[in-house]
Amino acid sequence: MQELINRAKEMLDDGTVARVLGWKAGDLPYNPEPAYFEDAESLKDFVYNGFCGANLSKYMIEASKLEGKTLVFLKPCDTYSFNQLIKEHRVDREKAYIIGVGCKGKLDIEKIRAQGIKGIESIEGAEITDDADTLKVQTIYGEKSCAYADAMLERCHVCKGKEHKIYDEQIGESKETKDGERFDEVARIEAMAPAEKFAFFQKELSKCIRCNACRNVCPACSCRKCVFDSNKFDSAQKANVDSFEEKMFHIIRAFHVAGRCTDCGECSRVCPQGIPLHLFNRKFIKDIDELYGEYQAGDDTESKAPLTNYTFEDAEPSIVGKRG
Amino acid sequence: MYKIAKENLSALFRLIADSQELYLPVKTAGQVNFAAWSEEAEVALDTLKSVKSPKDAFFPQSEGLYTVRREGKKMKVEPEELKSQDFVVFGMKACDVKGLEVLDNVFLADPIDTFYAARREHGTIVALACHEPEESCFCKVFGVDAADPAADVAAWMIGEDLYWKALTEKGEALTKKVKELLSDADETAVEAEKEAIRGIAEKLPYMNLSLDGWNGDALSEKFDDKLWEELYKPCLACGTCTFVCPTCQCYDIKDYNTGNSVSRYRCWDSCMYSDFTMMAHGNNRTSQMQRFRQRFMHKLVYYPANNDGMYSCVGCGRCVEKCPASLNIVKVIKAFQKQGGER
Amino acid sequence: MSIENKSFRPKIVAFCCNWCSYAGADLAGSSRLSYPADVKIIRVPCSCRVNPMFILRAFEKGADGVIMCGCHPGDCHYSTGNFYARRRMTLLFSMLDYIGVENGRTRVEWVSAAEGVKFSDTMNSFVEKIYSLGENVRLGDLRCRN
Amino acid sequence: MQRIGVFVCHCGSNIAATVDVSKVAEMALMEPGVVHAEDYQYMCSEAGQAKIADAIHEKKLTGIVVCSCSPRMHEATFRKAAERAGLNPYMVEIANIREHCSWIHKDMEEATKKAVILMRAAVAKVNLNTPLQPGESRVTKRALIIGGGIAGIQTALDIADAGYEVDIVEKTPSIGGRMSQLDKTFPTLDCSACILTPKMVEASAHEKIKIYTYSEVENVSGFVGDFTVDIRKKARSVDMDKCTGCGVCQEKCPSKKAPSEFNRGLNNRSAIYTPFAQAIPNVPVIDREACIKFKTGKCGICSKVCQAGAIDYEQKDEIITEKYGAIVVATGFDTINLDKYDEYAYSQSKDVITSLELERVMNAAGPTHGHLERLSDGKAPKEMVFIQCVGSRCSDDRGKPYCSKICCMYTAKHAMLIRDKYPDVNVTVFYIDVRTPGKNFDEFYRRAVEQYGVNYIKGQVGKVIPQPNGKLLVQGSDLLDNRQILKEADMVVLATAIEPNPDVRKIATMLTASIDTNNFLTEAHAKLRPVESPTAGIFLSGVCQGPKDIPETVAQAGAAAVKAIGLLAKDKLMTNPCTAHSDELLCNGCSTCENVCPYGAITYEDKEVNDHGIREVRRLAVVNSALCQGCGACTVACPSGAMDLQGFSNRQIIAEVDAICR
Repeated sequence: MQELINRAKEMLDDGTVARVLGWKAGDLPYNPEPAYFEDAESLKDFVYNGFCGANLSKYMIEASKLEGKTLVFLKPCDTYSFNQLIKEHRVDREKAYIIGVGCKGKLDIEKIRAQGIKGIESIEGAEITDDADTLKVQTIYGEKSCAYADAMLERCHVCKGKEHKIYDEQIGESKETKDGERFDEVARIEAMAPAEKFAFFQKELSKCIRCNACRNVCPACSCRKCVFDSNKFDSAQKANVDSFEEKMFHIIRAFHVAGRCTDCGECSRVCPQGIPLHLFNRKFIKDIDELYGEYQAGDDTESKAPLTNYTFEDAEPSIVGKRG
Repeated sequence: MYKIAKENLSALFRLIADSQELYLPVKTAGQVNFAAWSEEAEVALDTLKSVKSPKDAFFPQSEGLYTVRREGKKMKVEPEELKSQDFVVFGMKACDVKGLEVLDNVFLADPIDTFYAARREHGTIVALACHEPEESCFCKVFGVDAADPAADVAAWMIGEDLYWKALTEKGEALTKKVKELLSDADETAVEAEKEAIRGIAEKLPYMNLSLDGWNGDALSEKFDDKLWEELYKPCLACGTCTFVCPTCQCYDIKDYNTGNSVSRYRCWDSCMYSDFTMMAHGNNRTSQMQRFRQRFMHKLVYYPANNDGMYSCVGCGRCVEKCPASLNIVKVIKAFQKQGGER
Repeated sequence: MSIENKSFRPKIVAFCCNWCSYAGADLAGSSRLSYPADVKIIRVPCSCRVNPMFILRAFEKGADGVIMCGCHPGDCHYSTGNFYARRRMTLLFSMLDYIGVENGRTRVEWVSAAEGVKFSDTMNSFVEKIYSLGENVRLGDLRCRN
Repeated sequence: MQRIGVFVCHCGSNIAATVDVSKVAEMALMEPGVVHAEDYQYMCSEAGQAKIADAIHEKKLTGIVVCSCSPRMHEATFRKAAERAGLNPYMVEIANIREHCSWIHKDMEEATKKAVILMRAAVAKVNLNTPLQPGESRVTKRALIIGGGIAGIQTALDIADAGYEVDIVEKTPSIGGRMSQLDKTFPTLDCSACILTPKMVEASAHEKIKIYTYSEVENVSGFVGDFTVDIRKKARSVDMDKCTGCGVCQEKCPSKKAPSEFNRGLNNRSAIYTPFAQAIPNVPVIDREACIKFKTGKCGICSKVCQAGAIDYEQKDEIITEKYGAIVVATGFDTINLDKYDEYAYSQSKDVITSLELERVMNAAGPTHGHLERLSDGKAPKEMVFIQCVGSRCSDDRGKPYCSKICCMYTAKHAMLIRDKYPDVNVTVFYIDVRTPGKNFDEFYRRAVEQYGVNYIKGQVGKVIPQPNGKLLVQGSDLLDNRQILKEADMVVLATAIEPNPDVRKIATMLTASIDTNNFLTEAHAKLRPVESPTAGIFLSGVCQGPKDIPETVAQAGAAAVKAIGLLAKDKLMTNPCTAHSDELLCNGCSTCENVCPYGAITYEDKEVNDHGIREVRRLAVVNSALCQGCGACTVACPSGAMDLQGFSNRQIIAEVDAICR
């Protein structure tokens, strides 16, 4: 972490960048927040640890409008989002100096809480430099421990890889955290009977409170004004009014980001109700891979997106009923 | 003071639900929220904080107001009926109950919100003391005692029993209805539990937060502070904080066209949203900084200014736990404090 | 078919592109090839104009089935419109299937201006399918039922 | 709020027999916005139209719904009627209660119910209609032809004869194209140069035609009627105005080792050269790659011998920017590369040649001065084998999936000419099928077989093996006799597949004209608009659109010319107002819409917007309504809903959906 701070100081000092976009230590052991640092002094609050899950790519939309370059720290998975934003002309590559930071898997405080750990005072083992497999948690109810892997965000268990897809320089090593296949859960649902599928999603989506956190955090949902906020479709954009609107919202949201979603997992990370929203996006990704050839959004800044592309021989929609 | 063995709680719930609706913390797909009790419901009384506050038992996230139906070229207006059946909300926490006090000041003041008033009138609250408060809690800052909730009935979960104490007439009435399941108890265990809870609260990092400088008179000083420009930056402009909050009371009124009729309904709004208080001329607050500032100024300055110094935050800590960008009211208060210290 | 289903009359929305399928429907009409009155056609310039939101909206408002018809792939009046529509609908239908909506409620059929017979056959078989599936309860908005 | 009039047509008994029309009119009055409803025997009749006009005046109608036959039938009629009565024609919507209702339903109650719903949907839509105005754009009365082969020349002549200015841009130093390389033409066997040269001369002499040879299109912007094109005139190193075309420079040029493009590399040319004797313009160019002066700085002989002083070593490329109303692509073809067909020994033996090379061999101006001889040793061949479909109709990725169309006929021509001139030479043709549709084509082929004794064998050649004795062993099969054939030949001629000129991809991108997987330009409609590109103002002439022979090319060239003339004859273009429009405040500038637009109608501009007080420069999609055809692909691709289609807006379609589902 010190290396990141030193490098950031250097670049602020020599004027290469006007500001640094990173994470600022929180007031609890697990709540650092995305933050801008404009001078060396402020960097004393800079932090980079296991709880810095927030994908900073989307903040670069606003940072691109500011004077001068912004130094931004991106984890390997964040770089896909950044590439996608370049492709959609939403960020300015020239305005960014990207330091690809290593990642050993990001932590989910909810998963720690789910193990009955509460009254947290401090957490050891979340530092990026730590090689510990276990988190040591001091609580007012005594010391608890928790396996690092058990506290990781879902997305880290199906990590896309350690490679930064775009960067100006790299600092820090990444760790292999993948221990699952990202389409397994989708396949499991696909295999259910219709009534069972319906019950599953009904149960999950009935929790939705339309807070729009999933949408607002999503780097692909970069619309200046969301269709659900515009009066053209007169949707109940903030009311969980009935059994269908939520579904419509989440289906359309997934559809709008289909072929653009990099599967960064932010939607599921931020959902206050713990809805596994990535299951919608991954369904589209899985379909696209199977029907139109493997495609990873954000792999590059040039390739044609699946939904703005076609071949004469594309599958007919009737394939949906036939695939079984 | 009464008590009931935990193993008999389902019998208690069944008995209450026999005569009226019963809302209590229920776990659905891994998350605990207040919901109507049913035999199948997975009741989760041990959960400290439901994701959403239980305020929507009294002020639902969306509720119909009236329906306009077309009959030929004529219109017929059908107002939504006010709540007329009694119901019980079981398991609210001290902070949530205090939250209703905040809402009361708004909705029960003139002009009275009849929908809210009817629910308040017909609702009986059984509040549960917080057995193990957590690091995100700061109710004490707002004068809330997690150990001793002020509701119609106060309850404590101690060991294998739930202790029950009616505090109001409504509470007495409910007690009467379920008397057959309750047995007499003395207060010793409860007093010990209260002490334990207060002891824990002392150790929690946020409990002794200072609100110095935050009051109804701090308007221009706080409003014009440059600090907001920095604080709002990570804000995603989602409505999570608002929608989990027990005291946020803003709502929007919208129409839904069913084809044969138009239903007018209201739904919670969030000052974090860009269309909040949108008017014909546009919007008062055009930047996220202004919207972000609004939320905290409302809770800590505007509301106290209009309500004899009472804040419209109860320190439940839901926003602390749920904000996707890890922002919250505590960080805001601390940031101003820190700045004040450095000045 | 249950007794209830006998009184069930489905609402079916058909999106037809102006150049092929709408003309195909016209030909079915001028050839007096009947299909159930439950089908109501909305004219769009091209199948690529059909936004998935329109389809979900139809279901929300009480439709029991939605069918989209366009020119045969390769014959699009705008040369490529139906290729995009095909991908969009495939993904949308797959998603609906994934969340447990019976996939028979949605269909895409390519019908040329010369295929009046195909148009009427398609509508007959689609309506039959919707009758067998019964009322759409999984997607509708309850408020629209009164 | 609109004031809508609903007019229900009986269509005699066509509608009224199954639909209770008065009930439909009665129900219409219940709909929001409807202030007038009536039914009438024939709405499309003059009396019916008068009723509409009267109601517009009397009831101050702002919108009209006609419940009648298909809009494909009478939408235009009713729109005109409304317009005459002073209403914007796009305020009219049709509810199709005949083809989609009365004609297909028998039960009156059911049909009436449906007619009411269709009427409601149309009313719901009209409630959201807005008056639309067709746009206007000016037309530059000049056409650009890209490619100076027979297709380009013919199109240019036809357009110029109609009185419009035409510029031809040709990449090589002379116009003439592939046809100038041909010796004789089927099925009449007249000399190619004899029929082409007069056309070349006519084009160069035409006062309306300007020819840019040794030039390429560099950039295209604008749209139908108003294209702006940058043309790169490559440095010729010879002053076109001074050169007299005497040819001395070419004779004296000491560098004579550059392969002659015109003769397909079968012989060499000088560094300063005109491609062929009849070249137009008859002004040489210096091939700077081959020129000693350019390579070493020494020499300069051409400059010394040029009495006109036309040699200019300092000449630079020049960019000419010109405006055009129409662009015709006539970029032609080339033969495919044979690297993947090594079994025919093309690269191993000089005596295995392509048919186009044989054209040069047979031509008096060619490398052998028209004598049929082996290129390896100059000996006269006795056995010649022709192999058909080399790279055509190919199922793998070595060749092309399509039929090159011209090979059967030119091979018959070659066989016939050889047998005629050299009766002692045996000619064998291996073929898959002989395809001779065309006027006098099959007669021609049969003459080759029956009159000239050409030996046609149905079967493919597996291998051509060069022998130590200089001969070529051809291994083939005879499918009709079901036997293997081993034949020694002196020369083998490959009917090599043709493909669009490789440069066409670049040009298509500049023009935003779509192109298929084989690099042929796509026509706007395969059957009904075969000489137009889907991109308005772009026309297709010759093989760039698909394989064709000379008469077809000339016919298509004429057709393309007529289409271009039809455009140039207009002073202004009226554009369809049902086009896409982007809401500036909602647009993200993400380029998704651009990627699905088949017409290249969407571009991006950095524009300053005032978004509720926030002023900033944003990248925004801009739809060129002159190019947009109104398909709506962009509207669905747009995630924010910024892109909408006039006449078929999101809200209008949703209103129809709602009306049907309620």
